[in-house]
Amino acid sequence: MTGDRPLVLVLLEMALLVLLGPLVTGAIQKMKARLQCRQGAGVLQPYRDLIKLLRKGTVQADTASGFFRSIPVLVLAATVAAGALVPVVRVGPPAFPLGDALMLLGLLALARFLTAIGALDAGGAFGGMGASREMTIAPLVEPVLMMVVFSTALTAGTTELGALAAHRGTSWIVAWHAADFLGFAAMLVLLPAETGRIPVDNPDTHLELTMLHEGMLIEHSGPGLGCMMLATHMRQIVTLGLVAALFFPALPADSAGATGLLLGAGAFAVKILVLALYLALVESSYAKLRLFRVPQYLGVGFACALTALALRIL
Amino acid sequence: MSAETVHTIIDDLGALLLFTMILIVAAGQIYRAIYAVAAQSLFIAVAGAVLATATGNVDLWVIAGITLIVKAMVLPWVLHHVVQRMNIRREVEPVIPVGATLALAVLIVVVSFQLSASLGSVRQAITGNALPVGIALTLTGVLAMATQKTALTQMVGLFASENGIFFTAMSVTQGMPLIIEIGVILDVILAALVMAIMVLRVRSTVDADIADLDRLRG
Amino acid sequence: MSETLLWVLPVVPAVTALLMLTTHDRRILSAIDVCGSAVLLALTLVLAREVASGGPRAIGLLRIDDLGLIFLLLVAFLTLAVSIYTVGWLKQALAVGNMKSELLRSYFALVHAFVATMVVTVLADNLGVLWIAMEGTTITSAVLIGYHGHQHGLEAAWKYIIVTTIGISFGLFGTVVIYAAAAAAGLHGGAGALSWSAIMKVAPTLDPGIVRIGFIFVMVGYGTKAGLAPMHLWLPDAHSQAPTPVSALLSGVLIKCALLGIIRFQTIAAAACGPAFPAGVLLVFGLISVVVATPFILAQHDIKRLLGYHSVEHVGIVALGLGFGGRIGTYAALLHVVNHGITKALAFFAAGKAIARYGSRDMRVIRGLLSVAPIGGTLLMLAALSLAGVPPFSIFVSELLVLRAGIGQGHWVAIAIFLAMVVIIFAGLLHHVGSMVFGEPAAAVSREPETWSPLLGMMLLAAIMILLGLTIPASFDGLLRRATEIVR
Amino acid sequence: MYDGRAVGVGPRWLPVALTARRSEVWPRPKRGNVGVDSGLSLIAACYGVGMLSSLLARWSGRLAIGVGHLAALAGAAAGLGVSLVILLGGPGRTLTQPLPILFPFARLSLSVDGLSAYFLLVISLVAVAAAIYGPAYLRAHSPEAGRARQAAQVFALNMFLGCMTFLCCAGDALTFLLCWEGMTLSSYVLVVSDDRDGENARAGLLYMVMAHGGTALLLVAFLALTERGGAFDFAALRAAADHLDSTTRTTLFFLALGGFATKAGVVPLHVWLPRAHPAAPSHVSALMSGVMLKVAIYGILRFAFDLLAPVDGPLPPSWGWTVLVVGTISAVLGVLYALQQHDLKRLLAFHSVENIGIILIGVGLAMILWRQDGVSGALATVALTAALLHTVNHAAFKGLLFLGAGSVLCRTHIRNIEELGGLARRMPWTAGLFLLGAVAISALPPLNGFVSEWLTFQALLGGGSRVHGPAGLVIVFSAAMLALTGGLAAACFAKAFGVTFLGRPRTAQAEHATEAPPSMIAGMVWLALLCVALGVAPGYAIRLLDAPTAMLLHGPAASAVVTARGPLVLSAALTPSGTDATAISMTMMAALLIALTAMAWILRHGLRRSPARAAPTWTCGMSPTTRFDYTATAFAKPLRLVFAALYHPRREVTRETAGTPYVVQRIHYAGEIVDLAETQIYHRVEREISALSRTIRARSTGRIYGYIGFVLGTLIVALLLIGVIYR
Repeated sequence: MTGDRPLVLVLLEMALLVLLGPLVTGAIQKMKARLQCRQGAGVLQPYRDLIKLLRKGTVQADTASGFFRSIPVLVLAATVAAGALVPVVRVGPPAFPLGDALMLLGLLALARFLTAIGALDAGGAFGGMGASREMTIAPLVEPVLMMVVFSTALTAGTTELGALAAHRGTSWIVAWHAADFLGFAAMLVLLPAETGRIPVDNPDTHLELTMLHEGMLIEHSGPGLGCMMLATHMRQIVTLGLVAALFFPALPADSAGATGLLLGAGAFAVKILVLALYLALVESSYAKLRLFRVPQYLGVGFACALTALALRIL
Repeated sequence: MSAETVHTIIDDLGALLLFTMILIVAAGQIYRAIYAVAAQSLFIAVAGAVLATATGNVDLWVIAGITLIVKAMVLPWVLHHVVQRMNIRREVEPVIPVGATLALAVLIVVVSFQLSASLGSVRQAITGNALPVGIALTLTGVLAMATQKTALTQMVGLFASENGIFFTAMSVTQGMPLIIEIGVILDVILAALVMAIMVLRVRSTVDADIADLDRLRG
Repeated sequence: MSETLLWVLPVVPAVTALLMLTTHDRRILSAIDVCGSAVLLALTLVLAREVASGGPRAIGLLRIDDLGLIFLLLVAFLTLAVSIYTVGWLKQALAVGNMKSELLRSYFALVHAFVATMVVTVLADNLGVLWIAMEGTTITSAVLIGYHGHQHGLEAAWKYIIVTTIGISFGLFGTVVIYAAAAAAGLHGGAGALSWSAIMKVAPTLDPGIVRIGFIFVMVGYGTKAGLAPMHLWLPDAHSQAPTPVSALLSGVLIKCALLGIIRFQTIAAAACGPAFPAGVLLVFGLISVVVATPFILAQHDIKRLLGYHSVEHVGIVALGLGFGGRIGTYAALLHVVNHGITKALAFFAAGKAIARYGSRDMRVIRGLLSVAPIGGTLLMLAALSLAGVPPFSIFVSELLVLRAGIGQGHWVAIAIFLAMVVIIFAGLLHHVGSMVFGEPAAAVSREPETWSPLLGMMLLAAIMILLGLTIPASFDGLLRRATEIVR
Repeated sequence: MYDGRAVGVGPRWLPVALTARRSEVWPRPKRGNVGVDSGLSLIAACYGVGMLSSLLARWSGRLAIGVGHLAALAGAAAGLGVSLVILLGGPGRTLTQPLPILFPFARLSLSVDGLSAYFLLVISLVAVAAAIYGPAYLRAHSPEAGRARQAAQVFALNMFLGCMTFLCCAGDALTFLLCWEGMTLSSYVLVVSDDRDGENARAGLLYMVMAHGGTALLLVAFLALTERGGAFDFAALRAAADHLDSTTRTTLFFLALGGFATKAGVVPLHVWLPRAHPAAPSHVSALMSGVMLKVAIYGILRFAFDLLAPVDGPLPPSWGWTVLVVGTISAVLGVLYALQQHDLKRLLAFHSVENIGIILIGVGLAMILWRQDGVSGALATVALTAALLHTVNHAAFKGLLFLGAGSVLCRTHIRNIEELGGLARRMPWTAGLFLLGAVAISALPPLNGFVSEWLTFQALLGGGSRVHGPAGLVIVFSAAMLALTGGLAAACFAKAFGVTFLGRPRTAQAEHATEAPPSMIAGMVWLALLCVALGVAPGYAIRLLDAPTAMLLHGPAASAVVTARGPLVLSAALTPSGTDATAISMTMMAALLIALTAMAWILRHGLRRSPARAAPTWTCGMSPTTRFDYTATAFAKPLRLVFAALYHPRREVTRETAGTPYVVQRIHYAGEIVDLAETQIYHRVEREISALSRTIRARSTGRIYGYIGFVLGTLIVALLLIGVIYR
């Protein structure tokens, strides 16, 4: 099959996501602040944090093993690589196949796994608890995510996101099948969990009661922490991009040329912002759930996803 | 004499044998059992003689003689001697009430007759009621062993059922080949001696009846 | 030549027995013992060659055909193995006072008399002689069982002699009845009238009704002697109380001789009233035996009783093979007779050494055998695995064939029961033996090195056990086939 | 003597045996593959030498171990050679070699076709590692072992390998069964020989008994075919299967499935597995988990697609669905139980249950889709490819993990990971390799576990999109369960690796552990390379799958379907049209990851290179001790609560307080979970049977008149019966 997206474009999209990642976080923070009637920091604040962290020196736990130093690097690499699998400015299969939705989820899982390893390395209670909880939530989230992917892939006949988006490209939200609504609902339930936000996690603190992701980062410092933060931003935007590719089919793929690229980029930005707004709303209107309530919360998503699948197949 | 008379005589003897067997089963005392088995052997010898005269088969005479000597005299004497040697309580203690034993004996007789009745025509080939009587004798002898506790009565029962076999052999087939009969009888004597030795041995070492030992189980 | 061999064969052990009475010296006795057994085996092999080349031979009341030859080989071979084993076993038994030196010669004499009677049983063509010899085995072995002279031994001996005598007197009755049928069918004339071969000639004309009754009597009678359930109750008592070599002979050979008797009558019955009837009877008894043996094996503590119940199970399997019938079934049954004889003898030997070492037959006492007696422990384990039907040991092959015969005949229920029991028994046996072989032994256990002669005897058997598990030599196969033909 | 072709019950093996001339004992190898023929004999010779070398223990146990493992290595190498020759020898390349006639009723023969060769390959790959790893491990782990034990281990190891090899090469039922039991027996010896404590004996007992039960089922299945086919060799069995009616066919399949599933450790027949596998020496555990279970998979494939398959038309639907569902259950339950294990080797053993489940999902799917009308045969090929690929993948990473666990074990003699910790600083090589294996088994890219699971997912999706109705939903649901399994596996290995190798050492043994000897490292490196290669360039491995897939499915070969776009790209078509196939390239992804890692490294270290300052771990200001480390129990606790319904967790907490309940001096916490199958099925059955036996035995009174009564009673009953029957 002919690839609509040359390798260069794919890499560029990846770079674009890396650049925009922190911005999305900043945007969400800003919206939250607004929704909570606060001034809030500027949307560029995450960039400042990153630069500051990358400049700082490193403090490392004396019990940490040799793996510890390489963990942030690997996590970042895995997450960024996942970014290469999301169609941004143009839909359609890549010229040279790289990976599909399963690969994307796999890479995110790899990043999460390595993060947990790093958290356990220093051997403190914070890291351990964070890792334990993260690895408890993750296995419950991933299958539901996959089911949502399946529910769309079954019609498109492929799990390659570009091709999938291209296949759904013509259908706009009015043309949604019932299964799409349910799948999207499931996705909305999952989004906070996958992006580590309230009501599942709280990105703003690593206090014992709420710590999941932040708890795992506690022993990282300086550039290492920077890498981890960047990876977090990246993971967030990748997840949002996944949702966009699955449910908000982009502009028709045939819009080639520079204009098409610009249109695609704009459309992508809009989609991401909408989803970011959703996250901000949820975060500022819900409270963090107890850990053992989370399975029930995710159960809702599971139910939706399963129903979506059923509707798709039956 | 004619075949019918032989048949009738054999049948009558069979009846007598069954009677003695019932005596053995119901014997309250070891001596009675021993005498009963001796009498039984005697009748069998008589039956042998009758058949011998009827068929003119010489072997049957010999067999009858051996039976008379060995089973009607020697073995009872051995048993008697054993009882003397170990001056034990003479009365037989039954495992189950004698009435039940007798009922079983009757049942056995019925079964054996019914069984050979099921044979039908072939019975004519066999002399009269000899087969069912033989079966009944053999089984009842074993019944006597199974329902009485002392070793001596078990030996008596054994000989009684052997008698049943002999009677069948004679009356049904004009006797097995002589050499076989002799071998069988020799075996029986040997077995009797070995058993007697064992009984006395146990009586002398641990003062108990060997048939009461039941330490080996499961 | 071979006709003379026929009557020489029983004479050999008899003469050996008489020779035993001439001396008291243990060494000389053992020497005579081994030599006598060796001679017996040698002559048997000669006879085997003759028969293999020239077909059955008969003289007077004795007759040898391929069927009898299988059992004869088993008798002779196991006798030799037992003799070799006895050398060292005896030394040890005398040391601990298990045997009394003044009674030694009578012991050896009795053993060989016992062997002689068994040989006659195998060679007997005349069913009467068969019965006489069978009773002879009962008497001699009864004395041997009670040989230790203590109360348990005598109890076992008494139970044994009484029950089996009853049994085979039933057998005699059955013989008489069938003889009567033969006579009715016009078979007359002296000693020949009870001859098996003669009866087989007229067998198809016999009256099925009478033959049925006769066969039932024989089945129950000789079945008692063969240890088929539910007439088996004497067996564990006797096999556990006898001196170990005698136990090996009882389990390995004697019950097989009784089986031979049953097989002889089975052929007559099959010819008279169709193969279905005797096969059905054998099948039922076989299944009952396998099922009945199981719980007693599982809940057993006395190792020799355990092995005794195993004999019940395996006799049951042989009966199953005969019951499934067909060429494969019969072939399998005969093969199983040999395999089980050898394996069981090995098992008793190994168990005997363990018992001697730990001074107890209780399997809860025997622990960690492997660390105090590596070779003995290994052999015990091998014997157990073989008994349980694990390849590459001989019993697996015969059980496989039994199973195949059953499937071929479509006895699915029987097969299901059989397999279930085999697996359960396997579990029980491995549990028992495993706990004996592994683990740490008690400190009190004697750690003296193992003596050569028992090991030699055992290794001889183990070698054949494994050999027969890996292959069936062509000559042996031919023997089995011809025997199979005789039975069918 | 007589004509074996006699009618009625006459066994049909007789003519075979009668015509068996001695000249056929050593037949001439067919021209053309002489080398390979001698290869088979070479394998046999090598393992034979290995078995014999146990005799050397008479003089020196060390020597025996060395020579024995060397022979095993040679045998494995020969096995690799043979299998590769067959697999690359073009389609339909098979090699048959009659064996000497051992039994008159069966002709034994070896026959290596694509399927056999592939499993031979898997066996040999792991065997190489085990043989390299073994000697040093045995010396380091049990230096006090007596010579007898060493001899037994060497003998059993070679017998084990030989039996597995020739089981896969068996050309007839009898060879198969003999090797099957030989495999069980030798592995049993290895299990009980490792330590003399009672636990190994008990584990061995359970293993042996269940294996025996399984074999019983296999016996029936094989013999039923043999009876109909008249001979033991597979050709005759196939011919017999052609004439079976559907019910018999299905019955036989389920009998065989029961037998093989017992060996494969499928839930609920798995209870022996987590006991027996850890009990063996670690390199044997690697073989048992990595290879022996696969032999059962081989058996299932051989039975389903080769021996019992109908001449044409699909397999009976009940087969495939059963296998699929059973596989899914095994996968999920296996990983769930593994999650709560704190014995490192037992944890790994439970993961074998999981992975067998994953393989069975692929197999079952292939069974379902095979020859279905309206489904392109390609999809069945994808499913089977996924299963076979996962077979070798699991062999690689599970072998690697067991070897790693073995290194830890032989240095610390501790299997409970709660007592380990901090080993990464002391055994860096082992830690790194173990981490690699952990990533692979968690099905994370870019390693091999991900590839086979990706293929499984594609096959499942394809099945879901073709099979409509509830059935399709089942398929997709099992896909979701597969995803769950992956996530849980990641959690489990984060725990296993983290608690074992990271943090602070919790015991003196862990404190003073040292790196494993180089030869053991070498063994692990071999498997690690395998994992990486299979993960980064799976296309080349898939070429090896052409022979088995084409042979079993009579359809398109694996590489024609999966690597249609060149070896670097995996592609699978979900829709029947196959237009827009999903395609991924592990190689590209690996390259991308490497490049990004390099860039991230520069970002991390390039900007400012100041040496890292070491400081104690942050524990809210308290001086950190090992008590602060998260234990495995704590780590797995949330999931234990989430899945409490399956675990029935039990806990007792005892506090020792000083007078007032507010001053707690010591808290003792003990928690355990139960294996449902074990408690609900096995313990019950065992209790019932033993209780029944004991009561029966207690009934028996040693009264002689009872004995006589039985004899008499039997006779009378028998007489009555025939009196009634033949009236």
